Parts: sequence; structure tokens; C-alpha cells
Amino acid sequence: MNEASVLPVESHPGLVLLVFIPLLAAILSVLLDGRAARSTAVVTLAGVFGALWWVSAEVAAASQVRHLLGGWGAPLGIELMADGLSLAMLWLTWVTGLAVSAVAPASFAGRAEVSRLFWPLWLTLWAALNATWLATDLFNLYITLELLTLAAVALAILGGGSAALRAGMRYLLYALLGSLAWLLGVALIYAGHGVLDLHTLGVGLEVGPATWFAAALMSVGLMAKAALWPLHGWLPPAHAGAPAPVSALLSALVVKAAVYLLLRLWWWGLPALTGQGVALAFGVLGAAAMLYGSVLALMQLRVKRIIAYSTIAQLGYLLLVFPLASMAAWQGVLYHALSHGVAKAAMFLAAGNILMVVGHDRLAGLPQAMRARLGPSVAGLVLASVSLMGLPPTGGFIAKWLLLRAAFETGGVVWVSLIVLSGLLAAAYLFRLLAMLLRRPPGGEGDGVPDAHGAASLPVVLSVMPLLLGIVAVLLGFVAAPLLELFLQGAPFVEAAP
Amino acid sequence: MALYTALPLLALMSSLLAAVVIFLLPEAARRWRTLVNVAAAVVKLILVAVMLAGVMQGHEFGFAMMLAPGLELRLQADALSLLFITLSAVLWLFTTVYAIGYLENSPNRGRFFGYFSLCVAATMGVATAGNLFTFFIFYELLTLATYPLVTHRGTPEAMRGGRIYLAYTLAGGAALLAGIILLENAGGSLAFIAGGSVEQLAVDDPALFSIIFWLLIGGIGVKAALVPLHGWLPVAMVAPAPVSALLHAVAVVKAGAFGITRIVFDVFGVQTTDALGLGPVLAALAAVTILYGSVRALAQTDIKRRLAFSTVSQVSYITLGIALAGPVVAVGGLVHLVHQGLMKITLFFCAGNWAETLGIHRIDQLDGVGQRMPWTSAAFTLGALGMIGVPPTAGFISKWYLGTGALQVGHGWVIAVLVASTVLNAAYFLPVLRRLWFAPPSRDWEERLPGTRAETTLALLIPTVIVALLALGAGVLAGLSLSPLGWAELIVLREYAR
Amino acid sequence: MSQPALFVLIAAAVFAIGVYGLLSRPQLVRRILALNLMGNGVFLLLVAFARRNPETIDPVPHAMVLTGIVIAVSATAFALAIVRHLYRQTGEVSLGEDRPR
Amino acid sequence: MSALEVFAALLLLLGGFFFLSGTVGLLRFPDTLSRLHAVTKADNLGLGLILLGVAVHGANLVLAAKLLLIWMLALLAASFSAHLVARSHLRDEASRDG
Amino acid sequence: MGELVGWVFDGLLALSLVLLAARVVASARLFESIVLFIVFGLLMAIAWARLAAPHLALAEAAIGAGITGALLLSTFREIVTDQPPSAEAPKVLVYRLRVLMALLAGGVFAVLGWALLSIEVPAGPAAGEQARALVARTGVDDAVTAVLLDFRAYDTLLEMGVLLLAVLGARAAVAAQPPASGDDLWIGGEGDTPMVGALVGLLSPLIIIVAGYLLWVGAYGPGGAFQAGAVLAALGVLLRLTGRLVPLPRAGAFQRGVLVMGLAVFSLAGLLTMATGRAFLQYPEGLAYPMILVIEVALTLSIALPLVLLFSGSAGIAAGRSQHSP
Repeated sequence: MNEASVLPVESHPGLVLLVFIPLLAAILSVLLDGRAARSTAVVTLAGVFGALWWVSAEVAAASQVRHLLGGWGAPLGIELMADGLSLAMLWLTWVTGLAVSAVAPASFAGRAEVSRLFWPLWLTLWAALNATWLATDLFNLYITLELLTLAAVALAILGGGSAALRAGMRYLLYALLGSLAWLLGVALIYAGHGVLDLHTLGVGLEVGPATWFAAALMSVGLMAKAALWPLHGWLPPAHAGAPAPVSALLSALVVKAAVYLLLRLWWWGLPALTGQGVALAFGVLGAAAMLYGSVLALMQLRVKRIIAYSTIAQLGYLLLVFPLASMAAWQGVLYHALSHGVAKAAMFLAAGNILMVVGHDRLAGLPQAMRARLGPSVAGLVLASVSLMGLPPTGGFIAKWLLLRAAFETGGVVWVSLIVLSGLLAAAYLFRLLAMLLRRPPGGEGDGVPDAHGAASLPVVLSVMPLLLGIVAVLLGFVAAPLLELFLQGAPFVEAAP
Repeated sequence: MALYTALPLLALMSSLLAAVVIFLLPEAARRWRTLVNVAAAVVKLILVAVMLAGVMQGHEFGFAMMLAPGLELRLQADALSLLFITLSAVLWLFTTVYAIGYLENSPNRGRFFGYFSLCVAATMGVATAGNLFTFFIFYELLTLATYPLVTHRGTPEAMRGGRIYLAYTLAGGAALLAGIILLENAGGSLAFIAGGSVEQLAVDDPALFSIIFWLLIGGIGVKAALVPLHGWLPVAMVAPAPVSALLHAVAVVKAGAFGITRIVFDVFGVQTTDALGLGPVLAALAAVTILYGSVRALAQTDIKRRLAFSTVSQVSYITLGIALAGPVVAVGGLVHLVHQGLMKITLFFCAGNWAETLGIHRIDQLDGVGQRMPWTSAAFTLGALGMIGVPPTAGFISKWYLGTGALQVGHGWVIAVLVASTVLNAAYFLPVLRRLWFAPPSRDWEERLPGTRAETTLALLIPTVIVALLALGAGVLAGLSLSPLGWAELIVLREYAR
Repeated sequence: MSQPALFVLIAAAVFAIGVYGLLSRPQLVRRILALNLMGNGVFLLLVAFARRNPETIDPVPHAMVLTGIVIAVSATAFALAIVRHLYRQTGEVSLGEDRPR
Repeated sequence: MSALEVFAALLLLLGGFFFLSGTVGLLRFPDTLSRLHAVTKADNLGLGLILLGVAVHGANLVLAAKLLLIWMLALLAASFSAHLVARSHLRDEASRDG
Repeated sequence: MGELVGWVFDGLLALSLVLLAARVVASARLFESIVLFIVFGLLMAIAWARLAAPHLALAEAAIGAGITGALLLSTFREIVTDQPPSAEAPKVLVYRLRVLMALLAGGVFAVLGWALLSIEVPAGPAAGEQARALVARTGVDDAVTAVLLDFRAYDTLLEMGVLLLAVLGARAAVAAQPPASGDDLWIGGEGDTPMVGALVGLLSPLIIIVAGYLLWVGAYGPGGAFQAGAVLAALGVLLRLTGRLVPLPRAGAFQRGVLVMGLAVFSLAGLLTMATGRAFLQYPEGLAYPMILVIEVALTLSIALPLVLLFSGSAGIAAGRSQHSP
């Protein structure tokens, strides 16, 4: 009985640091009450980068790195584990975090209380995200999910009016419902298996009604948190109503945590259940999300709403790994998660700038935005949109290519048409937005709209960040080979024979 | 040495860098922008000349990098690429000068020239693509870069034109993508190899490869304006004249025709295409397009719309030549790639000169313009006679090779098509010439550029005259080995040498 | 029927009642109450199962529920704070249909 | 069953009876003050008897001490809450009358 | 006989729980629902006791029923002062929807019940068995405390983060609409009587003693940081209600320190063990108990303060005397 805990397993300190550097920074920012936020952020970013580099090197060498917290190990203790998938999400978190931390001081300038609260909330969110990417314990994941929920909702209502409060409340209700469904599933799993560790569970899975029901409950819970169709209702108001840096975090990372867990749960924890029926069910849900989100995005009149509905649609892609179930699909989904994250962050930050300068984000007002010298923001918006449509030469294109290849290999014509159609719909709703930027303002040549005044009030870092992220989204189209090599460590599929 | 073999990349970067620099320049920096534009065009011309010399001596130029597992970005310069590169590099220089003159004092020039350069970079990429994957990347990039040019004026008609253009080209891109991945999935090589590489596979599964062929041709045919995929071309005429010149002569339509050549020559191979029975069908489609375009052109009263339908017709000469499996007919098709470009750009420059100088847009306004603007009208006459195919113009060379070549491989019906087309060409061009030179001046125009010493500004006039002379020279000097004809013969020799 | 089985069923019933409450009562405080009921159902379930073998009571679910109780009170407090401020600003205590402004 | 156990059981039953009557009073009496009267007195006594019963059953001095402490606390709480309820009732009446 | 009594008792308890839950949901008046929910929590505490989970009984009584109840009631006081129950008669559609929802809930019950009863006792190596087997190797005797602070200490640590987030989140809700001056913060202690002062004076030391006892006893019996923290929080609520503690719009440095102390001490302890070449929170031999005790003390305070702040609805609190006391 005891040997499990005395096995000489190397516990890599890097994993712990990845969670605790942001957490300690959060503690510090509560203590300092908003002072020295920049230095805290810089140190945190540097620290997490170092730890991430360290862990990445290990994963590249050993495909999987673990840390047995308390030295106990599963099934009694809690383990942290990093593989390629975790690393992909950890790096995405870091990049998004860098962008958000950079713009936050300027974005919340002049709003002391909001700024005071933003830092501890965001740093805790970061710790919770990293904890989620590394967790393998079902109950521990319940706690990280709650951390994510509370931090995300608190950030979403930060500094908003009653609309933001209402949206946040709706988000909270969905998310708490999701947590409870997850917890009930965990209870059922524990009752039937006596273990909470995903890997141990996956090895000794007992297939019975309780396990099936638990799997369904946990999946529904995660779907509510990931705003997967038909549990998406909370997302558009919450993401569209939050401050721009927060929207970027929510869209790029927080919803993805739930999808990530969906993958972890089914491919690691419940491999024996992940058969045809489940695959088809998730495939259909993904397809519904892709089409529904796209069509609704086409109907929106506000920039942030379009971006928010686009998130619903884009998350649907991630579910395609279930029906396609191949290495190519895994690569595609992984890369889609990355490039979507970066692109979404860029778009929300750009939309935030438009909102700040033009005063609203109605589509009809965008021609003025062009006049207001929002050049870099708009350029970032364009680059990110191109990536989101899956057009070359961007990360989104590589992802779409890999997914399509997988669809041809395994899925057949239905999935192929779905991906193609969804890409065209994305192009439709995004070009609807971009076309507005090229349109001649109604007032003819009148240059008298917000103009230089607006640009002057926009700090450089805010103005440039969307462009930088957009460039990253494009660069992702060129570095996929080395990135995927790292991020495929420990993937649940093997490369198909050529 | 590495730099020397990477010349295709450098040629591409010369435009790409120019695009980036121009985007970064402030709107008011007119001189700098002009300098960058012209310098980039000249530099590229030099690079292309070096490559041309190299290829003549049998050097190989290539650059490759892995974008994702199994996806290689490959640029290479072979004889066929150089035919296209040289055409676009030469014409870009003149179009740039022309565009600088044309857009004098109009708003958003920075944006215009940025996308303009991007567009040429994409064309370079299409021309030097070493495999279908790379081809697709630049093919889509071309779509993205041309869209803002089409909608440049920002008027409702421009936006509508842009929308239709996008709908066609993006749908075509999707079909192309599906075709490429299907080809890859069926085991075919994506690399461009003279003589094709799918012979054996196609014999094994002719039905599948027919589908692939039509997906590819369908996707590319959109840009080549193959009936019934031509609908966007007349609508896109709302763009400024240099853009139309670019679309019709240098970039978009040519990229389509070039792509069809690549598919037939270097993916399927002429023999395989013919063996599958695809060639004659494609040729028939091209023939229909030739006649349809001419008939529609006849009915247009707007100069640019008439020219647009003329393009629909003329570009399919290229397709026709490629589709019929014979060396001489292929030479006719390939050489028309260049000839049509030279002639059509002349015509569009003339149309632009008239519009810009006298505000003339309709054919019935042209009465007696030959007296007011003799140089422009003479250039137009040269181009029009070439289009009709009067000896010894370039158009005559093309038609001669097409006709004799078709007879050689037993497709006598092509002669009938050529004759009918020539009659129609004459029917829609000769009345214009009559109005220009022989009708009494109606003075139904407004002088927009008073005070210029020549008939119009030199920036407009000089490129027009030069390209007209080039068009003439291509026909008269066809016997030289470096003439378009000589080069086309070299390409065909290599293709058929196999 | 054994004692754990009885409480397990009760837990299921309480959870189901919570689900009904969450769906049928739009008033926000009531929704929070319903979520708390559901949580209590899950807690009861865990602890009842921990007692399946009367001699060896499983301490892990007890620890889990203890953690769960604290998390539940945290989430409830946060939710109630939002409700209070929503009421202060709008006078509403339920979420209307989401209308994009 | 020993005599002690029987005694304990009797005490418990008696305590239960007081609780019951207190509750009946709470439900049946017409106004706040008389309800308060019923609940506080009967419940405090009931709780005391029950705790005494448990103490007798447990036959352990430490336990008995703890139970006594609990009863004291309950008495304290009950008297204060009764006081506050009565006070607020009187205030309500005063505001209604005047 | 004893078994039968147990059965009857369990049966009645179970029935009451279900009926109360139903009533909480169905009651027309919110106040009634809240009060019944508190009663439900108390009965849950009894259920925990019946299920041999004394830790939970204590925690439930203090937190589940006590603090949650106080929070609900104070919210009720604030939001429903002048709101009569909706006079609008429910429409037919609403009834139909309700039937649908009831069917759904019934379905959940049926499937859940069926799934639950189908569960077999797991055969493989279960976490629980290991936990009991390895308690001796931790610094504490109580298995639940061992799980909370050693085997699964990481859970407990992150849970402190949740509590912290709740406080920050509540402040974020305020930041959405900053109060004009701070005068809308409810002070408490209206209508104070001399008796309240006497009660507070009597209870305060007692409660502190109880909290200390609970903390200390956790090492080998039911109790521990959570229960102790909840009891302390109850004292805070009492003082807040009677105006002995008054709200502040900002938390001072000391309170901010207490707020994160548990999290900080816990994290630093873990990092310290890691710095000595062990796994995170792998206590060195012999130092386990002292380390756990230090952590627990920190946790207790960091549990109590957030709960009080959440009840108070303010970012900070300060000592103050009720204005109305004579």
C-alpha cells in the first residue's frame, strides 16, 4: 500500500514555481494595495518565463514532468504534471499575460480603485490558470475552477456599470452551476473508484452507469464554463461588457481552461469511454457552436459583440478533436487554441482602443475610428482577423490546414465541409467589420471627427499592443514546426504512418 | 552564395519590406513614399534580371522552410516562374509610376501603396511558389491584399464590388484548399515538378483525381475569371485605374492563369491531364469563356467594363493553350500570359488617362479624343490592334501559335473559336478606334488637369507610352531568344522533354 | 436500506430540488439558495459514501466537503455582493433578458 | 437496562415534552409576547432536562461540565434574544400607535 | 432497539431535509426561504453527526448555517425592505415551464439515484485507505486534519485563494459603483441596549477561548483552522451587528496582511520545504506538527477576517462604539 508514496519520482520544482510565482505576486499586490504594480508585474513575468523555460526544456527531453506535492503522490496526494498540452497553454497564458500586464496600467489610469483591484485579481487568475494547466487531480481541479470563476467574474464586473454587474451575475450563475455539476461528477467518480487522480483513474476505469453519468455531468459543467453551445448565453454580455484587457483574458484563456479540461478529462481520465458515440456527440456540439456563433456574429452591430460571438464559434473548433481523433486533429486543435488566444487578445485590445477613442464601438462609427489615427490598433485588428479566418500566412491558417487534413484523413466530407463553411463564415463576419474601416465616412472628406485629439490621449503601449499581438498571430504561422514538436510531447495520439 | 540561391525570397522581400515601410510612413511623407516605391520596384527588377541570367545558365534558385509538420514553404525560380516574375516586375515599375501620378492628392495614399506593394509581394510568391501549399499561401494573401485596393474609394459601389470580389475569391480559395488537402491525402505530392507527379496515382483512381483536378481548377479559375466564375471581374472595375491594370494585367487574373498552368504542367502533367480526359473539357470551358467574354464586351458602353469583359475573354486564351496537350499550342498559351499583360495594361492606362484628364468613362464620349490626346489614343490603338491580333502585333503571335498548335494535335475546332473571337474583338475595338480618330470632337468632356505641358501629366503619359511600345516590341521582336516567345518555348521544351 | 443508501438518495433529492429551484425561480437570492442546496446535496453524497464501510470511514471526502463548504460560502458571499450592488444601481433583483444596448 | 438508563430516558422524554409544548405555544398563541413567553420558558427547561438526561446517560464529569456550559450559553442566548424580540415588538407597536 | 431508534431518527431527519429543501425553493416569501435554509443547514449539521463526520458538523453549523445565514439575512435586509412579493399573477406559460422544469429535476433525481445505487465499492487502491494507513507518518493524529494539511494541503492552500477572491470580488462589485461618501455603509448597532453590551462582554472572551480550543484540538480530533476561523468570524459578525466593529471603505495595511496571511504562510512553508530539496509542502520529519500548527494559526485568522468583511460588505473594518449606546 505504501510503495506508491515512496517511489523515487523526481519532483520538478518548476511546476510549483509556475503556480506560486503569480500567487505570491498576488499576495504582494494585496499587501502593497496597488503600489509598485509595474515592478511586481515585471518580476512575475520574468520569473514565470524562467520557470516556463526550465520546465519546457525538461518536457522536451522527458515528454512529461511531474511534481508530487507533499511528497505523497497519487492516489493519496495531489500531483502536478506538465506535458506538451500543458506547456502550450502555459505559454499562451504567459504571452497574453505579458500583453495584458503591459496595457493594464495605461488602461486603468485614473481609476485608482479599479487598478488596485485589478492586479491581485489578475495575478490570482494567472496562478489559477497555471494551476489548472498543471493539475491532474479532479477535486483539485474543482478548486482551480472556482478560483478561475471568482477571479474571472470579479474582473468582468470591474469598473463596469449595472450592465456589467448583470452580465457578471449571469456568468457567475452559469459558472457555479458548472462547478457543481463538476463536483457532483467528481463525487460519483470517487464513490466508484476511490481515486481522484486523472491518470490513475484512466488506468483503472470502471465503466458503469455512474461513470457515464459522472462523465456527462462533468462535461456539461465544463461546457457551461466554456460557453459551448447551447450553454453560451452568458458569454457575449460578459466578454463584451468587461474592460478590454479583461475581455482579452477571458476570451483567450479562461474559457479555454474549460475546454482544455474537457480534453484532459476524456483523453486522459476516461479513455475507455471516449468512443464513437461520445465523439459524434461532441462533434455535433462543436459544429453547432461553430455555425451558431458565426451566424450570430454576422448579426451583431457592435465590435466587441462580434468578437465575443466569434469566441463561441471558434471554441467549437476545439471539439472537433473528438470526432476526428487523430494526430493531425490534435495538432490542429492545439494550434487553433494558441492562435485563437493570441488573435482574440489582439482583437479585444484593439476594440478597447476604438471604444476609448471613438467613444463607442458601434460598427457604423468605425470609419471615424480610421480618421482618429488608430492605425496600429486597426492593423492589429486586421492581422488578428486574418488569423481567425484561417487565411495564410498566420497561425490560424496552419491550424485550419491541420484540421482539414485530419478531416480528410478520418472524418469524411461532413467535417470537411463544416470546417470550410465555418472558415468562410468567419471571413464573412470579420470582413463585415474590416470593410467598415475602409468605408468612406458619411461626412465626405471632413477630417473634423475625433482626429488627432483621440490619438493623443491614447498611450503608446495601448496603441501598439494590438499590433504586436497581431504580429505574433502572423508569426505563429511560421514557427509551427518547432512549437508543435514541443507541444506534442505526451499527446494522446501517435503520428499516423505516412 | 546562400544569398544568391535565395534570390526568390529576396525578390519577394523587396516588395514586402516596401509594404511594411510604406505602412509605417506617415500619410504626409509623400516624397519618401514615392522614393520607397520606385526604389523597391527598381531593386526588384535588378534581382529578377540576375535570376533571369542565372536560370539561362542553368542555376537553381530556391528557399525552403518548414512551417508545420509536413508543410514546407518553398520558393523557387524556374523558367515558368521567371516568365511571370519578369512580366510583373516590369509592369509593376510602370504601374507604380502611373499610380503615383494617378493618385496625386487623393486621400489614404499610404494605405493604397502599402497594399499595392503587398499585392506585388503576393504575386511574387505565387510566381515563385515551389509547391501547392506555398502557392495557396500567396494566392490567399493576394486576395487579402487586393481587397482594400478594390474598395479603395470607400463608396457604396466600391464596398459592394469588394464584397462580391471577396465572396468569389474566398470561396475559390476554400475550394482550392480542399483540393490541395485532398490531393495530399490521396498520396499526391504537393511539389511542383515539371511533367507532374501524380501519374500512377491518377491511373489507380481516376474519379478521385478528377475531383481533385476540378477542385483545384475551380478554386484557381475564380481568379482566372473562367466562366462561370467570372462574376467579380466586371464589378471590381470600380477600383482606380492602376488597380484595374494590376488586377487584369499583372496580378490577380494572371495569378489565376499561372496557377492553372502550374496545375496542368507541374502537378498533374500534360499527359495525365489528357489521359484523364480533363484537358479537352478544360479547353472547351476556356473556349466558351473566350466567346462569352467577347459577346458581353460588345454590349458594354463603359470603357472599363468593356475592357473587363475583354479580359475575361483574353485570359482564357492562356487556359486554352495549356489545356490542349501539344507543345506548340502550349507555347501560344504561355506567351499570351505576357502578351495579354502588356496589351491590357496599355489599354487600362489609356482608360485611366482619359478618365483622369477629361473625365471620360463611356465610349460615346470618346469622339475625337484622338486630337486632344494623340499619344494616349495611339497607345490605345496599338493595344487594341494587338488584342484583335493584327500582324505583326503580339496578339497575332499568340493566336498563330494557338491555331497551328491546335491543328497539330487534332483540335481543329479551336480555329473556329479563334476566328469567331477575332471577329468579335474587332467588333468591339474598331468602333472605339473609329470614334477616337475619325469622329468629330464632341467636346463632351471636362478638362481636369489644366496647365500641363503635355496632353496629360507625364507620370501618366510616360508609362502608358512605354508599355504600349513594349507590347508592340513583344510582337515585332518575337524572334529574339529573350523575347516572351523564346522564353515560352524554353518552358515548353522542358515540360515536354520528359 | 442501509444508512448510507438512505442519505445518498436524500442527497440526490436535495440536488434535484436545487436544480428545480435554480430553473424556476428567477429571483437572484433564490437562485443562490438553490445553488447552495445543490452543493449541500453533493456534500451529503460524498459523506454518505464515505461511510459505506462503518468500520473504516474514509477521511478524504470529509476533507473535500470541508473545503467545499468554505468555497460555497465564498461563492455565496461574492454572489450576494453582486446582488446587493445590482439592486442599489437598478432596483432589480433578477436578470432580465439580455439586451445589447 | 439499568435504573440509571431508565432515569435518563425519563428525563429525555420529559425534556421532549417541554419542547413540544413550547412549540405548540409558539404556533397557537395569539400575539408576539405570549408566543415568546411560551417558547423561552418551555424550551429552556426542555433543553435543560434533555442535557441532564444525556449527562446521566454518559455518567462522566467532564461531559457533564460541557453540557452545563452549553445550557448556560443557551440560556444566555435565549434570554437576550427574547429581550430583543420583545423590545422590537414594543417599538413597532409604539410606532404604529403614535 | 438502538438500531431501530437510529433508523427512525435517520428517517425523520432525511424526510425533514427533503421537505425543508422543497420549502426553501417553493416558499412564496424570500424571508421564509432564507430562514428555512438556515434551519436546513442546522439539520445538515445533525446529518453530518449521524454520518460520523463531526468535523463537518462543526463547520456546517458555523459556516453553512451561521455565516451563510447571516449573509443571506443581511442581503435580505438590504434588498427587500420595500419590495412586496410580485403581485403579478404567473401566466399559464410559466406554469407549463415549471412543469417542464419539475420533470427535468425529477429526471435528474431518477438518473442520479439510479447511478448512485449502482456504484460498487471500489476494488483498487483507494485514496481513503492510504490516508488512514499513513496518518501515523504525518505530524497529526486526526485523519481529516492530515488530509487537509498534509496529504492534500495544496487543496486547502488554493481554497484560501478562493476566500481571498471572494473579498476582492465583493470589492469589485462596489467599484462598479463607488458609494458617494461611504454613508450608505450600514454601521450597525442601532437600538442598542445595555444588555447587548453585557452579552458582548460576556461572549467575546468565551468565543475566543472556544476558537483557540477548536484550533488546538484539530490535531487529534474534530476541529481545526476552519472551525476555529468560523467561530472567530461569528464573533466578528456579532461585533459588527452591535456596532462594535464599523465598516471602513479601505482596508489598512494590518488588515490586508491578515487577509493574505494564511495564503502567504502556507505558500512560504511549501516553498521552504522545496528549497531544502524536498517536494512542495513535504514537511521534514519531526517538524511536521509545528509547521502545521503555525500554518493553522495563520489560516484561522485569514479565514475569520474575510468572512467578517464579506458580512460587513466593506473593504475594511475598524473598532468603533455604537452611537446609540447610552
